[in-house]
Amino acid sequence: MSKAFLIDTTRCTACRGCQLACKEWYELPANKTKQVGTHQNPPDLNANNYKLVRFNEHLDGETITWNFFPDQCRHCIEPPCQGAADTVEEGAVIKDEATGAVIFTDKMAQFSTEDLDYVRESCPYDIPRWDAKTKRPAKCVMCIDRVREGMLPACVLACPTGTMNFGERSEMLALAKERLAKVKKDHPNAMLADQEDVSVIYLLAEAPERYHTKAVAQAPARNTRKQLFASVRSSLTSVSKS
Amino acid sequence: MTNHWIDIKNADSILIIGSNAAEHHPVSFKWVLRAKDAGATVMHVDPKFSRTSARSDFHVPIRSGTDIAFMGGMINYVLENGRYYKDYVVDYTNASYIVSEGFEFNDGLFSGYDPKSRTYDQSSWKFDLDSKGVPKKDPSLKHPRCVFNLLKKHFSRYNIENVSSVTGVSKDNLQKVYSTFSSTGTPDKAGTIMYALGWTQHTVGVQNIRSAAILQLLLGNIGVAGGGINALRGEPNVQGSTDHTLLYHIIPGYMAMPRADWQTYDAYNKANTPVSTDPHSANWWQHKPKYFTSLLKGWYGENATAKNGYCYGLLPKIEKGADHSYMFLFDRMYNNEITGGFIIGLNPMNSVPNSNKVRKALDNLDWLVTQELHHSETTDNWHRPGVDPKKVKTEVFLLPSAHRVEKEGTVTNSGRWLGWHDKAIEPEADARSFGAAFVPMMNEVRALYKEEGGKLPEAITLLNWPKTYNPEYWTRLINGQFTKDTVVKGTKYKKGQQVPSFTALSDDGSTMSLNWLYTGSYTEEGGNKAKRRNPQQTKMQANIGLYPNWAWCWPVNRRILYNRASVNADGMPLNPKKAVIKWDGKKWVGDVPDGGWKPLSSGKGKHPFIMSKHGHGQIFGPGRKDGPIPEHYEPVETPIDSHPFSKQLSSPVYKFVDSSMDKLAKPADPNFPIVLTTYSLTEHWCGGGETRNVPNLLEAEPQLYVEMSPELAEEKGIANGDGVIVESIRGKVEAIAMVTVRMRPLKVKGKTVHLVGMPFCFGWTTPGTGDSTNRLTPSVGDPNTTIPEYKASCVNIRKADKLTEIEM
Amino acid sequence: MPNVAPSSSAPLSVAQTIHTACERHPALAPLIEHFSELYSIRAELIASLAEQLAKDTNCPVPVINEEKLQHGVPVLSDSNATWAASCYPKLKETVFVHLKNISSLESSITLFEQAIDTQQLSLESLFDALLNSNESMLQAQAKKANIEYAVFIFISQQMLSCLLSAYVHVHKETVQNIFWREAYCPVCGSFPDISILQRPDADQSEFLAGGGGKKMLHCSTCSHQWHFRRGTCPACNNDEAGAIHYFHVDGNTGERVEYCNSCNTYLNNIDLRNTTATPDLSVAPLTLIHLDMQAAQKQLTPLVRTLWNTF
Amino acid sequence: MSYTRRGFLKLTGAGVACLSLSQLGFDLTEARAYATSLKTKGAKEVITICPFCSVSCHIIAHVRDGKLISTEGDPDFPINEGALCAKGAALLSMSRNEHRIKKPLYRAPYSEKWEEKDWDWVLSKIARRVKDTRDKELIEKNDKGQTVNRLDSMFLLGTSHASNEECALIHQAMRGLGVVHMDHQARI
Repeated sequence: MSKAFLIDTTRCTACRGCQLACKEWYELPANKTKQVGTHQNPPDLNANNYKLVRFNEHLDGETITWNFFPDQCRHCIEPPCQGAADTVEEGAVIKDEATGAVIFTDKMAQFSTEDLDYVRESCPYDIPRWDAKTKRPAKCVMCIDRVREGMLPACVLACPTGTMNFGERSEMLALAKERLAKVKKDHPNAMLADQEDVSVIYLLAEAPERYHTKAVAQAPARNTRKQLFASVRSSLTSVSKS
Repeated sequence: MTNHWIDIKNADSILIIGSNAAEHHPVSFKWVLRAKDAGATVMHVDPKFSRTSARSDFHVPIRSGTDIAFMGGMINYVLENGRYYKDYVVDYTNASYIVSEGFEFNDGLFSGYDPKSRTYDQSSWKFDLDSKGVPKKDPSLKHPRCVFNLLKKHFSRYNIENVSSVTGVSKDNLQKVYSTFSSTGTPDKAGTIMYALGWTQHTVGVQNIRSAAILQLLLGNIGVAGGGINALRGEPNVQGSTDHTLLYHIIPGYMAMPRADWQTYDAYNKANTPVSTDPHSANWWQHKPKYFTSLLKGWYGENATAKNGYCYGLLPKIEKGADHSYMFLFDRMYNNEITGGFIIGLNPMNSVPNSNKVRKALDNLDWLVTQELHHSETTDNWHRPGVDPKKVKTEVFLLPSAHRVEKEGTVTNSGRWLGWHDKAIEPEADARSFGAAFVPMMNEVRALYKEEGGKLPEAITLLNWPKTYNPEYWTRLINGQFTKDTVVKGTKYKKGQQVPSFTALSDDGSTMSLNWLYTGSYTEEGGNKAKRRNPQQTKMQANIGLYPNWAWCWPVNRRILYNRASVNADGMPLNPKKAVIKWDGKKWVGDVPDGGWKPLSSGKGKHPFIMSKHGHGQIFGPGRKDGPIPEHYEPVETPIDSHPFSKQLSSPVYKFVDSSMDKLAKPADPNFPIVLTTYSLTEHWCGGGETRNVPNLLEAEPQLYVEMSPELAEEKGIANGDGVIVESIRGKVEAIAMVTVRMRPLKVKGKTVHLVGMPFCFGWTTPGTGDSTNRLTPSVGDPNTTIPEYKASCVNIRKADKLTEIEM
Repeated sequence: MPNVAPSSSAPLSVAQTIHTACERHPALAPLIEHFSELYSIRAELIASLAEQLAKDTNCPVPVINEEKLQHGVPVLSDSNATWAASCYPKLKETVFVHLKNISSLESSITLFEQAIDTQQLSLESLFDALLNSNESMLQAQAKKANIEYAVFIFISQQMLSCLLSAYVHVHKETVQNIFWREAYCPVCGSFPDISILQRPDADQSEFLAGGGGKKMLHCSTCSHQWHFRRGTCPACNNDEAGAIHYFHVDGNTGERVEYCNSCNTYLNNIDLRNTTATPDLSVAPLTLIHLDMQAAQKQLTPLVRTLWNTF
Repeated sequence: MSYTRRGFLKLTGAGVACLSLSQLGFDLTEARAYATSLKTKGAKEVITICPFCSVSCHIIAHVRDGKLISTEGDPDFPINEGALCAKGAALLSMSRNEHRIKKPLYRAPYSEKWEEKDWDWVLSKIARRVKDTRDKELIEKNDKGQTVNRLDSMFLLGTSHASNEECALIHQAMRGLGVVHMDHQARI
């Protein structure tokens, strides 16, 4: 049975413990960042940050809201990136059966930058980033090395607030439901983002776009996620064949 | 803190003002949220919306530097609407004292002001005394000159209208905070006030805190669980370093620094020991000679005898009114009056106001000893940007310092809990603890004096001083030891044994102690109590989370100060649901009471405020340099040129230094219309010296920024992420614009006032990150403490053509 | 916040616990798989005894005497198990039948059964002797029944353990908040056979969750869990700086041997913060036998002797 | 030792005869070979206190071969109950980062560089500066003729990073020398 994350953003204080723990576990070097007018640093996901706490603020009348969103690969149930990569080479992206982790394999090393752009564009959450050093795209791997040993992902272990949770998918869905019910008392519009389609489920107190433009998959209206993925896949396929 | 960290959970109402607890004392916030979970209302009053605001019930933006107006408005609200706790006010505070005829307050000035010296003659700020010398009281609170009525009159000017127009806080927000917090003026409710450097770093810092004291006394919130005035304090052991006093004006245990006009030991004691004739006043400081004598015995050991006044004569004496704080030190250094000295674990070239001046001042030293973990703007000042090292004469020693985990000893947290930390690892390379540097250094000096003689050598050679540094040796000495065989309440103690309690300290030379407040922390019976790790407590103690068996706290393991104010005259808790102490008919149970006397109704009791001479909470507090009652004054640099409370714009007695580099912007200066406030940020520690050297923390917060509202940005044509120049009359600083709705423009006296905020943790030794924000701030300080006004000054801001300090 | 398990992970069953361990340490499988059935049945027995005791009006609620506890005297000290009479048949039957699966025990069990059947030995007096450490009585009984003392104790302990585990399960709420500073069980007085480090309490609000890590000792006899402070040796109370040393298999910090640098006594520990699943703690010690072997090589002494750490 | 105390069951002590698996006829060879093949790593736990804000959270430091390898909040400390903030959690990288100053450094007047020195050298040199300054500049009497024994021209700016013990001894040393310009972060 596969694993899942529940990321309860209502508890996140943007301490960035998860962001740093991920870097420490994978020994990813610190980026030389610059201040660009936000506390969100580094400003975007990159090869040295599989995980990034995004900051978003809003003013509604006199009320200020400050939302925090620990962004990472969603480990989709049916990963579009796999479909996109398959058009270049079968098995470049695999889905680990035991955990549900979506993994980029060594076969990706042969991809051209163009190929990689296809893969990145296929991701409805815009996650993969090019790593110039390994010449492969980089992203969260669900700490599969740890999880196989029965250990929690590093980001979950480090979280001091109960935002990051990890376990069997059924347990996480149950926990998500329980938490959602609680949060709804104060935030009637609270929701679980794309819970059917992903292994990384976000609990959001309000509209997803108030957290991050890609907090939920960028779906055309009325399409199911599956249809969306299928369309992305076919369009990519046609592009790559042309 | 009058209370302690865990006690915050007992509050029904929490006012966080002048602090960003969630970001800077994150673990304190868990106790705030525990109170919130139990139904408490959490309010955050602060110029900036932060993560503290995000987790509070509501955030109230305020103009920096107007806290007394805000608090004065609340005091007025409480008095006008009868929200105070009357029995408490009458029984436990000095509200009923009659103030002498000579005391006056006119248009912003108290009686006794001398404009020439900019000081007050405080002799008229006093009470009428009866024939025995006890203050006259009117428990009916009707006497027109009783403290209560003077207070009422004083704060009647602080109506919602005036307060709103000065602070920029909307009337709705004022009503909301006032009515919520004042609902704790009943016996069954408690409210706490949490503040930090956002309150102290003003020219009216002490009076900010006085305003909280007055409010809390009116509401009966002092001495009770979930109440108090809680200074979160900034630094790791700042409570301990204050208790043990790396400060000029006091000596350990909060006793006055010897002064030139107190030439002898007897003269010191006479001038510093208060006398009360009220049999119900404990007047605890009457014991001061015992503590002072024990301290002198600690310093000079067997060489200190009754005959030589316990070596009092050897000590340095300061002049009455002299200020030797760092603001004046750097001014004297700038004027070439200082030869050399030590700067350890501090980065004043980044953290002291008017950095351009202090950096220049440091060049005037002949020698400088520093001890640090990393290079800092201070250790490396001699080759700072724009300076030719070949022209800097200072001889600099930089000693490698051991980190906290590399040494053992005790530290004291803000709740006065003493904690022992073990040495986890050996110091890195050749690093040493401060103790392991200073003990041998002094031994070298002592050896030189013994060998060569010199000026007043005995002040040094007679010191009681060990050969090597052993932390626990000092922990024992801080507690104190008997210097001869002694019997205390039937128990025999040998010479050299630990003193059991400060009540056993003596002024006859038979005891020594480096700090009377800590006596009882390391005893023959209990060992080193800082090491205690026992969570055991009685049901009553557990109910409010006192943890009396975990570590130890000063004084005498009392967890909540002034706790005798939490019970009635019979010793019964005013709020039985959250009882702190209780008289069970034979003894006190719960916390350690403020003195073990029976309850007041027995006739043998004492008034609860045992540290003040007359035993009552000081609503009228004559000891301050700037008045017995707080009054709103504008920051020294202010965007307005008048306010509705009086004609006295700024504090008439604030401290300042004067030089060609110490310019101040005039009130409402059109060149500097924007209020600047400075603050810490989560990922970096204070001046940033430590954390800038941790790559992952630097990645998360890489460069100096200035937070501003979108409205101001638009006005100035600045886009988010632009490089900007922030400029005060003293200097310029480069920063990156962070345009955020978390900063709001405020309506002050009908016009828009903008606020900007900047951290101060970046410096040139970490290249490309920016340099000291304090090049902008002025050297003006509180008249009581000389703490500088970091939190409010005036600047202007413009888009930069190019940046040189910050890598774009 | 004692005994709070995050809602996200229900404890594994005995079989799951052993299965997981075998997957991770295939070399241990032949040995520990033997015990899967035995411990599963034991768990069932405890559950059924508990169900029975919960209904039994003769089963007394534990008496919480603060003064007694403050002096370090456990709840069941100086008591007997007369209340358990109704459990004896099921207890006997199940324990005996299944211990017989270990062929080397078969003859001793038969003797034990006989001793009871012939009323040479009463379970009541046996439990009384066990609960009050009456060694001379136990030795006499073993001799009388002609069973090797160590075997006699082993069989007796198995029965007492099932009985008390059921008892503690029934009265969990009464005993879970006892204030206790000792390393032996506040309920029955036995030493622990394993300790765990708790996960953070995820149900607290965000700033309260903390990092978890509270150490709970698991009783080798009655399975009760109680809090014990970190940094102190449970055997000799040594709490000097660095008193607790530990080692773990490279790459798995979640399972470790904690030992005292002064008395060399050790206790195995599972850090639940590292795992997604909570093992069954009665059988968990057996899945750490490789650590016990390492400890024995390092000349360390276990806090309590069990089948798994006696070599 | 709690062994002498009344109350615990002697039968669960370490000294009690206990059956072993081999006695019961189990073959431990394979398990033993496996156990021996495993590489283990050791460490010790030391309780210390976070060096940042004044909450003074307790921390359990994990130390291997004299090096800090990880830290966690002390779950037993009633105030932080195991929680740590981001700075506290970064203690590890802070204490072992490459920017630490490793040896006493000396910068001579007008020099452009630091020089490495040993402790004895710097301490005796500092002692000399202290004594010379004091002998030259100690003010024994003020203009009113009062004895003041004051060394106005020397100062100490201290630190709340120091322990109580260090503060006490530094204060004593400075007053002995006659220093009155003494201050630290409490005034910041």
